[in-house]
Amino acid sequence: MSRHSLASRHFSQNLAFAVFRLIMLTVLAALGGILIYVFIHGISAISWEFLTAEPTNSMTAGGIFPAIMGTLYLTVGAIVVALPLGVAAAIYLSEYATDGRALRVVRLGIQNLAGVPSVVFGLFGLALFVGYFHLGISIAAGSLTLGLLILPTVIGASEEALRQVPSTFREASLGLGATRWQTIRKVVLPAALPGILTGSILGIGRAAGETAPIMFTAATFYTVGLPRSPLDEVMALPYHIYVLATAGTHIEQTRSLQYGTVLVLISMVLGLSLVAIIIRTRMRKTKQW
Amino acid sequence: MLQIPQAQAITGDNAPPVAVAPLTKRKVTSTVQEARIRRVFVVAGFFSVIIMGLIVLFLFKEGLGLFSTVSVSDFLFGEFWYPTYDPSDFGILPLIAGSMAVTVISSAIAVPLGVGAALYLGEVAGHRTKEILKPAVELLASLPSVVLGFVGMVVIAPLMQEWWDIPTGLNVLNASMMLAIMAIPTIASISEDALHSVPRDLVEASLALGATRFETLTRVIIPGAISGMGTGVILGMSRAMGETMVVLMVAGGAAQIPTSIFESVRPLPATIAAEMGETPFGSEHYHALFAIGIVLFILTMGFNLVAAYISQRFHQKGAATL
Amino acid sequence: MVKASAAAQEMEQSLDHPGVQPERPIIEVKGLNFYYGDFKALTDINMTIKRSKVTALIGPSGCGKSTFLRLLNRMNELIAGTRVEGELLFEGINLYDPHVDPVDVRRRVGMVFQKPNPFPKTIYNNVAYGPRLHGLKEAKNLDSIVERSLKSAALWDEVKDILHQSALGLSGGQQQRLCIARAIAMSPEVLLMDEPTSALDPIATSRIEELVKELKQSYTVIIVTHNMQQAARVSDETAFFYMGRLVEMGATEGIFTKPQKEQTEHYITGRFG
Amino acid sequence: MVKASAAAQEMEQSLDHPGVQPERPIIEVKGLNFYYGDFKALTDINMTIKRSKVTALIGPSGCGKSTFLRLLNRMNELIAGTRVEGELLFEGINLYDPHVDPVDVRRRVGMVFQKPNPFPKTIYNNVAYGPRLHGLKEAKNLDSIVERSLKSAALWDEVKDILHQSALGLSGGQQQRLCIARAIAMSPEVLLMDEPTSALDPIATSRIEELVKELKQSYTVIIVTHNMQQAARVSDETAFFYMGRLVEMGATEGIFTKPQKEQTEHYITGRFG
Amino acid sequence: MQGLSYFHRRMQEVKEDLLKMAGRAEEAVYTATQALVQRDQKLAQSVIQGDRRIDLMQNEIEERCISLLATQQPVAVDLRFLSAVIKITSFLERMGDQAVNLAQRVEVLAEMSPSETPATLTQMGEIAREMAKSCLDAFVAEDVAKATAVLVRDDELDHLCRTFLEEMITWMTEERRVIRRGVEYVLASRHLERIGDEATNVAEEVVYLVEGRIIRHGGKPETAVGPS
Amino acid sequence: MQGLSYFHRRMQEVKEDLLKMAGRAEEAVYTATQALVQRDQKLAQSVIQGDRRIDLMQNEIEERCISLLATQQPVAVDLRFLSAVIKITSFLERMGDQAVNLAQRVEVLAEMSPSETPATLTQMGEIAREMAKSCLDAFVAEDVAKATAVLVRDDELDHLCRTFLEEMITWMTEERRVIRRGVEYVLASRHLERIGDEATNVAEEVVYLVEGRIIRHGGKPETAVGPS
Ligand SMILES: Nc1ncnc2c1ncn2[C@@H]1O[C@H](COP(=O)(O)OP(=O)(O)OP(=O)(O)O)[C@@H](O)[C@H]1O
Ligand SMILES: Nc1ncnc2c1ncn2[C@@H]1O[C@H](COP(=O)(O)OP(=O)(O)OP(=O)(O)O)[C@@H](O)[C@H]1O
Ligand SMILES: [Mg+2]
Ligand SMILES: [Mg+2]
Ligand SMILES: O=P([O-])([O-])[O-]
Repeated sequence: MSRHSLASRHFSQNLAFAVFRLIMLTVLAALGGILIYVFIHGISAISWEFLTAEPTNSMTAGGIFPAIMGTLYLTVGAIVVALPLGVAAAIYLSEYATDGRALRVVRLGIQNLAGVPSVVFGLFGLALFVGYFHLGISIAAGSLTLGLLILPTVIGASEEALRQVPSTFREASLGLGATRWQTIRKVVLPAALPGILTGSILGIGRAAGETAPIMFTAATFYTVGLPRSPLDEVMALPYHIYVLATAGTHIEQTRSLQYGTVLVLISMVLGLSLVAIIIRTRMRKTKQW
Repeated sequence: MLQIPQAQAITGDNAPPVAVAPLTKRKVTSTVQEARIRRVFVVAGFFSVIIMGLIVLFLFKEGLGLFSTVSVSDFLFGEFWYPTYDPSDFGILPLIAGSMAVTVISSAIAVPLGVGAALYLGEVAGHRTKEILKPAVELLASLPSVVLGFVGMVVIAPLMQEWWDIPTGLNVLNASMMLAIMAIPTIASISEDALHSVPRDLVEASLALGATRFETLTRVIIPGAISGMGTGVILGMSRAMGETMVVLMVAGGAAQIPTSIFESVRPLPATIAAEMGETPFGSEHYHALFAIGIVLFILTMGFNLVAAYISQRFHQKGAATL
Repeated sequence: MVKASAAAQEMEQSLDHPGVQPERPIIEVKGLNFYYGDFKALTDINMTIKRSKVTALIGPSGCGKSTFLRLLNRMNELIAGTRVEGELLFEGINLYDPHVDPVDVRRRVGMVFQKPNPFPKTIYNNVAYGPRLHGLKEAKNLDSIVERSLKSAALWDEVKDILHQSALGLSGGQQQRLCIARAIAMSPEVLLMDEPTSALDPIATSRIEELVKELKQSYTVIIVTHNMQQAARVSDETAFFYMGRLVEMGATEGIFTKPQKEQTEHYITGRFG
Repeated sequence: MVKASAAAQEMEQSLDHPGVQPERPIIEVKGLNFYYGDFKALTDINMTIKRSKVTALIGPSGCGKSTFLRLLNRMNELIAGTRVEGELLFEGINLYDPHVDPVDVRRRVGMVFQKPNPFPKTIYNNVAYGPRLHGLKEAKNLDSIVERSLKSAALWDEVKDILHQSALGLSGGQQQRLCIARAIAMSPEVLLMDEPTSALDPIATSRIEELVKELKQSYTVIIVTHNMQQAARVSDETAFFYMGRLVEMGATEGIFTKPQKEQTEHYITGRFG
Repeated sequence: MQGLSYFHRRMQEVKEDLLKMAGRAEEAVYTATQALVQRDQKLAQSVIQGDRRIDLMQNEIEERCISLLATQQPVAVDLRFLSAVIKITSFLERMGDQAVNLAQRVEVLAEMSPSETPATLTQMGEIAREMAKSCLDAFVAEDVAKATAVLVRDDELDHLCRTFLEEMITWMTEERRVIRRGVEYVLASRHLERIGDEATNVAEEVVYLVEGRIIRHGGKPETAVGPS
Repeated sequence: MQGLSYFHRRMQEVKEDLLKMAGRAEEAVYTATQALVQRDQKLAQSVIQGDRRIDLMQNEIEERCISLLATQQPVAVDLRFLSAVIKITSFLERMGDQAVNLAQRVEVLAEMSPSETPATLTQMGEIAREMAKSCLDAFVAEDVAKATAVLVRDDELDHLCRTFLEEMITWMTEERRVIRRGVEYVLASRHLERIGDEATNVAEEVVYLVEGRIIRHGGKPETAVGPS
């Protein structure tokens, strides 16, 4: 091989790789820029009172405690809805379904559910839970809507975790005279559980930041005190940000509160994701089957 | 050598020695119970299909009401969206155009960046770097859309207005940029998975034949990952099209067909989100918003089907495609 | 050279390693056919498996060895669209009788797989898995079963101090012996092994082979192997499959020194294909 | 018995299969150490590899066979944190000289892997992959290289009519021969093979073994194998590694009939561990 | 690939070399009996000198077989072939040795005053020669019938040998001058008998090679098993 | 697991059986020489009858070795051991045969009028017996030095055999009545010489087993290679 051609081959490689590196930097700059900017502007608003008090003075002062709690309620509600259903569906897909038409229908259903825009979920929640089931605008309606929204994510994460359990474990267990259900319960699920949980948390973190689905189903601009029943409406951080930034009467006055709220929301969502990611990397390092 | 006590010791019943034990003991209980359990999971499996059906059902139930007064073609191709006027106009062409505009432009930004980032992560970055950067990209994906909307509105829009001396910073370009940030992690992470799923031994085979890493990338890895990457791109676009908060807050809200990237638009999701709150339950406007929901649903569904088709078609084994 | 008189003379017994009594075979297969959907994977298999012997199944890839093996504990049923014809008698009972519960069959016919597959549990819990399934709870009984099984699998000395550590920390060969111990803990009558050493290095392999030769004192072992030498080394009986048919079966020494069928001779001497 | 006179007498030449001329070894290894981070995987290896011979590397799992093999075409560099000490001369040039380009090394030292890994391309394009990389474009030249390589890999007759079908449709053994053809198409001087048959059945294995024996007419082959019998069957020279050291190296017949080191004898006769 | 595998090519080589060795052994027998009949000292000398080659061929073929056993793990017919070859070379070598012994007898005899070689001895020489030839034919053709024919021939030779001993004792008793000659003739007859035995051995190996059963010493022990 | 592997246990069995067979062969040699010295027909009879056992043991051990070769793929020392055993059994069997031949001579001699066995022959018998014993000791101990000592002993025996032939010819020439006895003595001496040869063969195998080199016929062919 002539020196020249080898050199030119190396040159095109170096050039291309430089471009990729530049792109990565750009993307990181976007993320970092946003985080830093929000942090700088928002940190001044953060105080004990901000986190634990109710808003006062038509939102221009006080804290965001009800919104934090509302987001927590909604998120937990969504988990309660999505996790059992999602895991069960994943168990069907990976443990019971045999290849065939039924399976294809189910897969198509899940795939499309994953692609439904969040605002359409909002419409659906409005029509079904708020309207048809007469739950009204409430934590229950919002949680159900969010739960369905993240259902495909939970199914996906769970199925992947289940599939990563080597099929030889199942064969070994069945070969020892276990029934299928015993096998799932004693071998497959325990092995897949960490994966199911981290995968699901990643998805659920996203639910906490969603706005559109709860706009018509759960969120309200302002409540007095905390909700007392699942049928009450709640304040929620994302909606709170949206309202303060666009619809409030004192948009400029509440700017710093807005930054503060954004910072809290980001911390919650990213914190949740970060924890899940860290657990997952740890797990991958130790897992060895 | 051992002589393990026979089955009685283990199962605790007084079955005769195993050599002549009937093989039928547990039949009834185990198989019937198993069938019952199985049924539970089948139902859970089909739950998503049921929900999908309900979504379609309710969207149409609420949305089709509109077409008793407005024709389908007036709705789809009408150029004016004045839902609260009297007489009202329910033409969503400007909304569709707005959605298309932000989708296309955000893709134009997000695809190269997303794919490039994936290539960097998958093929250039060292192990250590990758271990840090990959979660970072995932974090980007979990940035709530309302935050991006907020940033676009509060930070980017004023800057744009200032730099280019335009009437409003809330325009197609701004919305597209924010949407791109949402789509990049989707594209990057699906593409990176696709790159990663190209078997390592193919990569080694290529390197061992004296290919450079870049040649290996272009001749082996990308061809092997192209379907996955395509899926990622389309899902990213789908995400951009269905995304609500960003366009609600940043696109400007003008229901017009844009002629430049500096004009305001009012994409479909933004319309729904902005107007649903003020619409009386059961009104014509209410039905119209559901009808928009139908359109949005069908559009994104189209994207998803294409993505599914691509990923299936290229995954066939045995038929060389190169 | 002196030709000794043909009259039978007395012979030292010392050189005789006395033969075993003829016994009822533990498994009898009669006119067995097996289908994956429309594909006939096994054709008219007739065969008897001797009790307390190691039987090796050999043959080219795809000839149906694994399929046959998995018929013996009804693991084939996990694949949809399969069909069995003919009789497969285990201790005289047809395994495919509709009244027979596959779960029970699998308890009595243990299986060890190609790749070591211990559960991601402790060593102890791996071995105790089967007995617990069948309702054994008392710690004392479990302890003694675990110990005995690990001893039979020649693993006890290596793991007795780490019983409560994860099984995944063991080496490949140890893991495979653990899997054997786990199967043994159910006191099966037959042990099926599908290429149990193909994922192991030669040293681990030879330990497993030794173990197999020990195990036949208490179990009937049926082993599928791609490695003809391994079949030769470990088994008492060898069955040669080809294209879904049983071509020849007989004492291993006979098969490897003077097979009856030309096909067998060609296969084992590598004059094939 | 008649003791013939000790005086050397004339001897039929017909029985001599004449030896090869002594030649400069193609690879010389001098005082080689290799580290994965802090772990020293190879210690003080000194070895010469003979031209146009098959050299087998044997030894227990983890002894460093694959590590050594991958040093010979600098594939180890793909792993971060590795370090090489000592000299590894290929045709007299130190492979780890900073001026040596690994891409060039890999072109001259081909490699075949454990699992057949054809690209998901047509058979033709698999073989043409390497030559194209190095700028060969003309169809005529490519055609003839593809044909020659497939013939050398004893695959031509089986695939000549399906050159433009996917390589993934071939059987495992055919795929592995295709991978050999792909490596050969670069006209390498050395072919490295890391357990090339461990994923194949015996028939495919014996075809590959035959092929290896043919290949040494044109290439120097270095093969890692877990299967001692395979090493015995295919190689001219055998090197026995243990715990990262080269214990013994010599003519294969010698190693397998009368090894010099007790460790080797213990390993190959299975008296190990 | 094409046709034979490497291993079978090497087996073929072994077979060819064995046939070469067998040719030499047969030739040695032939030459030695010729020398006996013609009392030809030169022929006898050539037999004695040629034996070294046969010896070396045995070493080499045997080593080759062991190396094939070590490296190729033969089974079934291949294994029987190699183990038969190892034994056949040793039979052939001993056949060669007997030819040398016979030639040494001829050397002594040739120095005595010329006299007709006894007819029985000449006949024994012919039978031995034929046996040496036909056991090899049986090997080449893997022909069990031919091989068993050799076994029958051996009985004939043994019988002649016994007859000849009596003849010689009678002769020597009658004529004192011929004692040395007679003793040499007796020893020569023993050598011829042994050549026949070696041919028989080869024939027995042929049966083993083809049929996988040992017929030496009347076959398998199981027919003769009983308490000690 | 514990201690020896299955294969090595079976190898051990083979070794034990071989030693048993060797014991019998040695005993046959011992008894036959005793019979010769004492002209004891009954002892001779017992040797002749005992040979069948040795024959069957050869068949059985050989079959066992082949089966181990076929099923266990031995290499290195194990392979050398098995191939050495196969050959040693055939040497032992032939040693047994020579003892039978000797015993047959004794039967003939015993029927003649009693007379002192020649001293040289008695001496040869002792040497042959010692060689038979020490070659086995060498095998058991895997002792190359002992084995080579046997080779030296063989030259002594060969020399005695030649001397004895001359003695006998002289004797027979002098005394006509002893012709038959003399011929039998000559043949007996030949048998003893052959027993020594077989012991030598065994000793050579011991060297091969331990050192992996063939010393038979003065070693490897390469020392003697040249154009034909
Ligand atoms: N699940 C299945 N569905 C359809 N056909 C199958 C299935 N499993 C195996 N077969 C077919 O049945 C035949 C026998 O397969 P089997 O796995 O028993 O072969 P084998 O002898 O074990 O081969 P190997 O040595 O490769 O393991 C093969 O032709 C195979 O293609
Ligand atoms: N990427 C790596 N990082 C750290 N250590 C490694 C790596 N690869 C191999 N090793 C270690 O180096 C040693 C030699 O490994 P290598 O793969 O060369 O062994 P081998 O002889 O090929 O074994 P095997 O027969 O199992 O393939 C082993 O102890 C192994 O754990
Ligand atoms: Mg000789
Ligand atoms: Mg005898
Ligand atoms: O001298 P022999 O052993 O061949 O009789």
